[in-house]
Amino acid sequence: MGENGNVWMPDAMSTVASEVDSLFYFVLWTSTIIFALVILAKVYFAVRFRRRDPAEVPQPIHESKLLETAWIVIPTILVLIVFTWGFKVFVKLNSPPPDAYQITVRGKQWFWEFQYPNGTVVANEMHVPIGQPVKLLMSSEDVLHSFFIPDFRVKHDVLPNRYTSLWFEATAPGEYQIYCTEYCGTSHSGMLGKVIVQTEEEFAAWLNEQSQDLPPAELGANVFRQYNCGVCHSVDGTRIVGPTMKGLWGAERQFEDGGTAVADENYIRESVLNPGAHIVATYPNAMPATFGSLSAKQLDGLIAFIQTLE
Amino acid sequence: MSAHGHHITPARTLVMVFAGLVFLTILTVVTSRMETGPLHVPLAIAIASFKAILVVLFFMALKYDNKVNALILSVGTLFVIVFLGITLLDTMYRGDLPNTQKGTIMDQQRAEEALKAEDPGAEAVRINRPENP
Amino acid sequence: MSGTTLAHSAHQPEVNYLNHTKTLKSWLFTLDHKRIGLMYLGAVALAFLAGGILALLVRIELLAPGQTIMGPDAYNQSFTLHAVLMIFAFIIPAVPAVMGNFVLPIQLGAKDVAFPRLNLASFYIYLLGGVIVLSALFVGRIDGGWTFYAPYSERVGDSILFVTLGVFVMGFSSILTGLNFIVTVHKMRAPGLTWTRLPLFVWSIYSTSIVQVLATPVIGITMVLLFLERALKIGIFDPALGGDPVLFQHFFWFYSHPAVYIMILPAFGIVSDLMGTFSRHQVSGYKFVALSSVAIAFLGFMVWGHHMFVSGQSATSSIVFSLITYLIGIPTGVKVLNWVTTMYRGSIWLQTPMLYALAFLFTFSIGGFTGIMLGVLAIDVHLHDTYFVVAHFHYVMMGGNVIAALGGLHYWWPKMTGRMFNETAGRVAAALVFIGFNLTFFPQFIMGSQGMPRRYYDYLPEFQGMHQLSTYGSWVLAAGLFLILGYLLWSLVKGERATANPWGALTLEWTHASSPPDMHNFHDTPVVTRGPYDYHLAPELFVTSPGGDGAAEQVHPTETKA
Amino acid sequence: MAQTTVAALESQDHHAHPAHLQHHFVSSEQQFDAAKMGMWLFLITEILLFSGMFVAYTVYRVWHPEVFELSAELLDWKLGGLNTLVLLLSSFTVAYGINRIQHNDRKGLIINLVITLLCAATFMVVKYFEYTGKFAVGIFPGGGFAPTGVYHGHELSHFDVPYASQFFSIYYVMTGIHGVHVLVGMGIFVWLLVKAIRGRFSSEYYTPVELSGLYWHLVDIIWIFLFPLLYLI
Ligand code: HEA
Ligand code: HEA
Ligand code: HEC
Ligand code: CUA
Ligand SMILES: [Cu+2]
Repeated sequence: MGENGNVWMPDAMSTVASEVDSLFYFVLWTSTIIFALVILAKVYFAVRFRRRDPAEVPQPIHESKLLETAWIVIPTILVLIVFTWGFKVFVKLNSPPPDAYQITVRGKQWFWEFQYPNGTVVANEMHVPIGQPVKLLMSSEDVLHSFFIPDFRVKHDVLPNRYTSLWFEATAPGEYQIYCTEYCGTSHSGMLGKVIVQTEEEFAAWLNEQSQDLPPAELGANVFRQYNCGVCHSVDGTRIVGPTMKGLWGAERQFEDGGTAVADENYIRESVLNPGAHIVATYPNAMPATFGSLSAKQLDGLIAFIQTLE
Repeated sequence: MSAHGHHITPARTLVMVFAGLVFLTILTVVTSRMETGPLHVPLAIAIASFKAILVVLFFMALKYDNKVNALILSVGTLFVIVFLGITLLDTMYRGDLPNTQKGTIMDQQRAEEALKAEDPGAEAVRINRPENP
Repeated sequence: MSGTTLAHSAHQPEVNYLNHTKTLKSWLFTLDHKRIGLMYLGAVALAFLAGGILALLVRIELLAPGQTIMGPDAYNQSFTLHAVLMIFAFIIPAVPAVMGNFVLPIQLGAKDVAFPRLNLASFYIYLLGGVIVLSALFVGRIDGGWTFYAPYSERVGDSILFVTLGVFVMGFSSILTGLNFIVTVHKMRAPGLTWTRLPLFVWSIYSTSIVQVLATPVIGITMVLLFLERALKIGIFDPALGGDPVLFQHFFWFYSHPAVYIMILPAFGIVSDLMGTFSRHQVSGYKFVALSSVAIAFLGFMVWGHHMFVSGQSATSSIVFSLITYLIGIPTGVKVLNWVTTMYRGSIWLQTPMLYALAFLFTFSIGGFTGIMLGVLAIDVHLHDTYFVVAHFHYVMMGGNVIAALGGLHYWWPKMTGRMFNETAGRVAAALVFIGFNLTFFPQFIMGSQGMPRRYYDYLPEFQGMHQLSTYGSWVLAAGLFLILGYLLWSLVKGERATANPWGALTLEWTHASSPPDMHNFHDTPVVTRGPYDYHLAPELFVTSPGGDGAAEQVHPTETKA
Repeated sequence: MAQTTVAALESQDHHAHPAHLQHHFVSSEQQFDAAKMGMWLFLITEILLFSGMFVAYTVYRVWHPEVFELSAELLDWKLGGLNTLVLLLSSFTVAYGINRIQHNDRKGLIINLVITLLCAATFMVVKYFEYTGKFAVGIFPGGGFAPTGVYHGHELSHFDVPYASQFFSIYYVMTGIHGVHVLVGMGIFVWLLVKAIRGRFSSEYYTPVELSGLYWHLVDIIWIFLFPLLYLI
C-alpha cells in the first residue's frame, strides 16, 4: 500500500489528481488507525476477558465520560477537517480555468463523439495537448452516461438535454482510459475510449491531419475502429453479437421475417442508419440506432472498408 | 381520560369550525384574485395551512388526543419539509458551479429561435451558448 | 422474575406454538406472530438463496474478461435481479419481519403484535410483490440496476412496469410491518417494562420502523410516477419530454438512502443484544446506544444526495449532503465504542452467535469507514460508480446486516425451533463466511480505486487478478452459507433439544418463555423488575451452575415442575 | 402507559370481555389507543405519498412560474371552490356523525354518513365534468397534451407552450390520486353505513367510524392544499 499509487490509486496524471490523492490517503490512513485501534481492543478483550467459569458474573463498570467525550470530539474534528478539505478540492475539480481549450463531447449508446473547435469530429479517441487545461462540454443523445478518466480523477454524469462539463490538465504524454460509468444498456461496458495526450505540436499536427482526406477504405477502417463496431462485428468470420463483416459484401442476406436482400451500398447504409428495419435471421435486434450522425463521407468509407473484407 | 373517556367535541364547536373553514375558503379565493404582489403565493399557502390546522385540531380532535399522535403528525410533516427543502436546494441552485448548465438545451434552443424570429437579420446571435460564453 | 417462573418455563413443553395445530391451513391463516415470523424466514431465505445464486453467476462471468458463461444482456439482468431480490425481497424484510416478528412481542412481554391480521396481510402482500417482480422475467428483460434511473428505465421493455409495481407492493408490506411494530412498542409493553428497560433490539426495530413508515411511501409514489411516465408520458423525469432525470434520483434516494438504515439498524440491535448476552455484561452507554439509533434514523433522511455528487445536482446541496453524511458517522462510532467497551471486564463466551458479532465489528467498521471516504466530495468524484462503491455496500449490507442477522439467527434458533445446532459446524461456517466474505469484497476496494467501473459485463485485462480473487472468495463464502443451511436443517431433525435459556440471557424471551414458546408466549403476563442487561442482579441464573463451559444449559433443572 | 396496563391487567379478571376485544389486548382502552395510533401512522404515510407530488409541483413551479400561473387560469376556480366546499361539508358531517354516535344517536350517525356519501359523490361528479371538459379540447396529461380551440374564453393555442404539459400532468396525477382516495373513502362509508344500519355501533364502540373519519379528514386536508395550488395561484 505505497504512497506511489500502485495499490490504491492509479498514477496521478493530471494537475488535480495529486490533490485528490493526498486527501484520499489522509482519510485512508486515519481510518486505518482508528479501525486498528477498535480491532486490537476487541481482540484483546475477547482473549483477556474470555469466560473461564460458567458461573462468573462480572460487575458493571463505570463508563468513562472522558473516553466517550473524546470519542465524540476527535472524530468530529477529523470529519470537519476532511469536509473542508474535500470541499475545496471539489470546487477546484469543478471550476475550469477560463482559458481552457474546449472540446464538445456527445455520449451515445455506446460510444463517445468528440468535436473540436474547428469542427473535426472523432469517436472514442480524444487527442488533447499536454500542459493546457481542457474543458469538456458534455451532453447525451439518449440516456444517462458518465464520463470517467481514472488517471485524471475526473468524472461527471452526461445528461440528455443539459450540458455538464469537466476539465483537466494532463501532466504527461500517453494514453489514458476513458470509461462510461453510468449504466446505459447492453454495451455499457463497451463504451470505452482513450485520451491521447500529446505535445502541443503533435496535437496540432494531428488535428490538421484529421481534416485532410483519407482514402475511403482507410477512413472506413478508422470509423469502424473508433465507433467500436468491432465489439459486435468481427472482421475475420467469427460470430459475436452481430454477424461478421467478412464476406458480407454482395452476399445474399436472410431476414427474420423471411425476406432477403443482397448486401449492396444501400443495404449497408440502411443497416447502419436504421438497423431495426431488417433483422438478419438468427441475430437479435441488438444494434443501436445511434449511428445516424455518421456523415455521408464516413458511410462511404465504411462501405469501401467492408468491400475490402473478402 | 376517563374510563371510556373519549373526548366529545361539542356540536357547537364543530359548526363554528365549519363556518370558519368556509370563510377561509372564500377569503383565499378573494385574495387570490386581488393584487397582492409577492404575497400572492405565501398568502394562499398560509390560509390553506391554517385551514388544515383547524381540521386537524377539531375535526380530527387532535387537540384532545394523545400527545403521541400529535408527535407522529409533526414528524411526518417535518419530513415532508425536509424532502421539499433539500430538493429545492438542488433545483433552485442548479448550475452554481460551472460544471452544470442551469437551463436545459431545449430551452436554450427555443430562446435562440425566438431571438432569430424577432430579428431575422442577426444570423449570428447566439445567446449564452456554452460554446461561446 | 421469581425462580418459579424460570423453573416453570425451563422444560420443553409438549404443546407449543409449532405443534398445537398441525394443518397447513393453520399455518397459512395463522395470526400468531411467531408462525408468521417463521413463514417470513422461509420466504426470505429463498430470496437470499436466489439472489445469492445470481451473485455467484455474476462472479463466475467476471472470472475472465469477455464472455465466460453468459452474454451482456444476461449479465445485466443477473445483477439487476440480484440486487432487486437482495434489497427488496431479502434484506429489508430480513431482520424486522423475521426476527422482529418472532422476538419483539416476546421481548415486550406481549401476547402478539398490536395488529395480527395486518401482520399476516403484510406477509401475503410481500409474497404478492415478489411474484409480480419475478413475473417481469417472463415479460421481457429487466436491466438497468436496482436504481431504475430515468430515462433508461423508461426506454427498456415493459417488464420494468412489473418490477416497479412489485417494488410498490412490497413497499406496502414494509410500511405495514413498521406501523405494526411502532404501535406494538408503544402500546403493548408488559407492566414494569419502561422505555429504559427495553432491550436494545427493540429500540433498533423501533427506529427501523420509523424509517420504514416515513420513507417507504416515497418509493411508492416514485414508482407510480415512473409507471405513469411510461404509460402517459407525463414528462416529470424524462428529459426528452422536458423532464429532469436528476429529480428522479432525488425521489429514488429520498427513500433508498434511509432504506440503508432500515437494513443496518436492526443489525445494530442484534449486535447489542449479542454483546450483552455473551459478555454477560451491561451494554455500556445503554441510553446512548438506544437514542443513537433514533438519531441515525432521523439524520439518515438528510443525506440522500451523497449518491448524486456527480449527477449534476447543485454544489450547494452537495455541501449540505456531504456534511450531514459525516455527522452520521459520529453516533455510529459511539455505538462501536460501546460495543467494544461492553466486552471490557466482561465474561466473554465465544459461541457461534458471538463470533458473528465480532465479525460484524470488523466488517461493518470497514464498510462504515469506506462510506465516510465516499462522502468526501472530491474523493467521491473519483470513486463514484466504481467497484469501490460495490465493495462499500457489500461490507455494510452483507458484512453488516447479513453477518449480524446470521448471528441473530443462531442466537434465536433454539428459541424458534427448540433445537440446538451443532456448535463445531457453526464455528467452521462462521470462519468460512468471514474469510470468504473478505476475500470476495476486499479486492473490490482496490480495483475500484484503480478505476474499475461497476455494472461492467466486460473489463480490461489488468483487473483480472482482482476479479479472480473475488470470484474464488465468493465460492468460499457460498460454501460457508450452504454449510449453515445444512446444519440448521439437520438440527431440526437431529438437533439436541434446547432448554429455555441456553445462553443465559436476561431478556423476556429467554427468561419467561419456553423453547419453543407456547402459542400465547407466556402463561402469565410477565412483570419486569430490572433492565435487560442487569446480569449482576440475576445471580440465580448462573450461580447454581455445576460448572463446565457452555453449562448455562445445565443451569435450569430440566425436569418438569413439581 | 405501563401503569394503565397494570391497572388494566388487574381488572381484567373481574370484567367480562366485550365482544370486540381481541385476545392479545388487555382492555378495550388499549385496543382503541393502539388502533388510533396505527391510523395516525397510516395517515403520515399518506402525507408522504402525496409529498412526492407536491415536491414535483414545487420544483416545476419554481423553474417555470409564468407557465404555471398561465396554466392555472384554464382550471375553473368556481368548480374547484364548489368542490372545496363540498368536501368541507362532508368533513363536517363525518365529525358531527361521530358526535352523534358518542351520544348514542344512531339515527344521527346514519343521516350524517348519508350526507357524507352524497358530498363525496358530488365531488366525483364535478371532477368528472372537469376532466371530460378538458379532454374535449385536447388537454390531456403528458404525451397526449394537444390543446386546440377555445376554452373558458382562452384561446388554447397560446397554451401549447413548453412545460404547460407538465402542469397538467401534475394536475391530473395529483387530482387523480386524490380522486382514488375519495373513491376508497366512499367504499368505506358504504361499509360503515351498512354496519350502522345493522346497529353495530354505539357510544361504547364506534372505533371504525372514528378511524375512517380520520382518513376522510386527511383526504379533505390534501384537497385544501390542492385547491389553491392548482386553481388559484
Ligand atoms: C446497510 C447499508 C448501508 C450503510 C449502513 C451505509 C452506511 C454509510 N454509507 Fe453507504 N451505501 C449503501 C449502503 C449502506 N451505506 C449502498 C447500498 C450504496 C450504493 C447504492 C448504489 O449506488 O447502488 C451506498 C453508497 C454510499 C455512497 C455513495 C457512493 C457513490 O455512489 O458514489 C456514500 C457517499 O457518501 C455512502 C456513505 C455512507 C456513510 C457515510 C455511511 C455511514 O453510515 C457509516 C458510518 C459508520 C462508520 C463511520 C464506522 C464506525 C465509526 C467509528 C468507528 C467512529 C470513528 C468515525 C470517524 C472518525 C468518521 N454510501
Ligand atoms: C443485501 C444485499 C446484497 C447481498 C447480501 C449481496 C451479496 C452478494 N453480492 Fe451483491 N449487490 C447488491 C446487494 C447485495 N449483494 C446490490 C444492491 C448490488 C448493486 C446492483 C446494481 O448495480 O444495481 C450488488 C451488486 C453486486 C456485484 C456488482 C455487479 C456489477 O456491478 O457488475 C457483485 C459482483 O461481484 C456482487 C456480488 C455479490 C456476492 C458474491 C454476494 C454474496 O455475498 C452472496 C452469497 C450468498 C449465497 C451464495 C447464497 C447462499 C444462501 C443460502 C445457502 C441460503 C441459506 C439461508 C440461510 C442461511 C437462512 N453483487
Ligand atoms: C451492440 C452491438 C452492435 C454494434 C455496436 C454494431 N452493430 Fe451492426 N449489427 C448488430 C447486430 C446484432 C446485427 C444483426 C441484426 C440486425 O440486422 O439488426 C447487426 C447488423 C449489421 C449489419 C448488417 C449485417 C448483415 O449481416 O446483414 C451491418 C452492415 C452492420 N451491422 C454494421 C455495423 C457498423 C458499421 C457498426 C459501427 C458503426 C455496427 N454495425 C455496430 C450489432 C451491432
Ligand atoms: Cu454509457 Cu454506460
Ligand atoms: Cu446513502
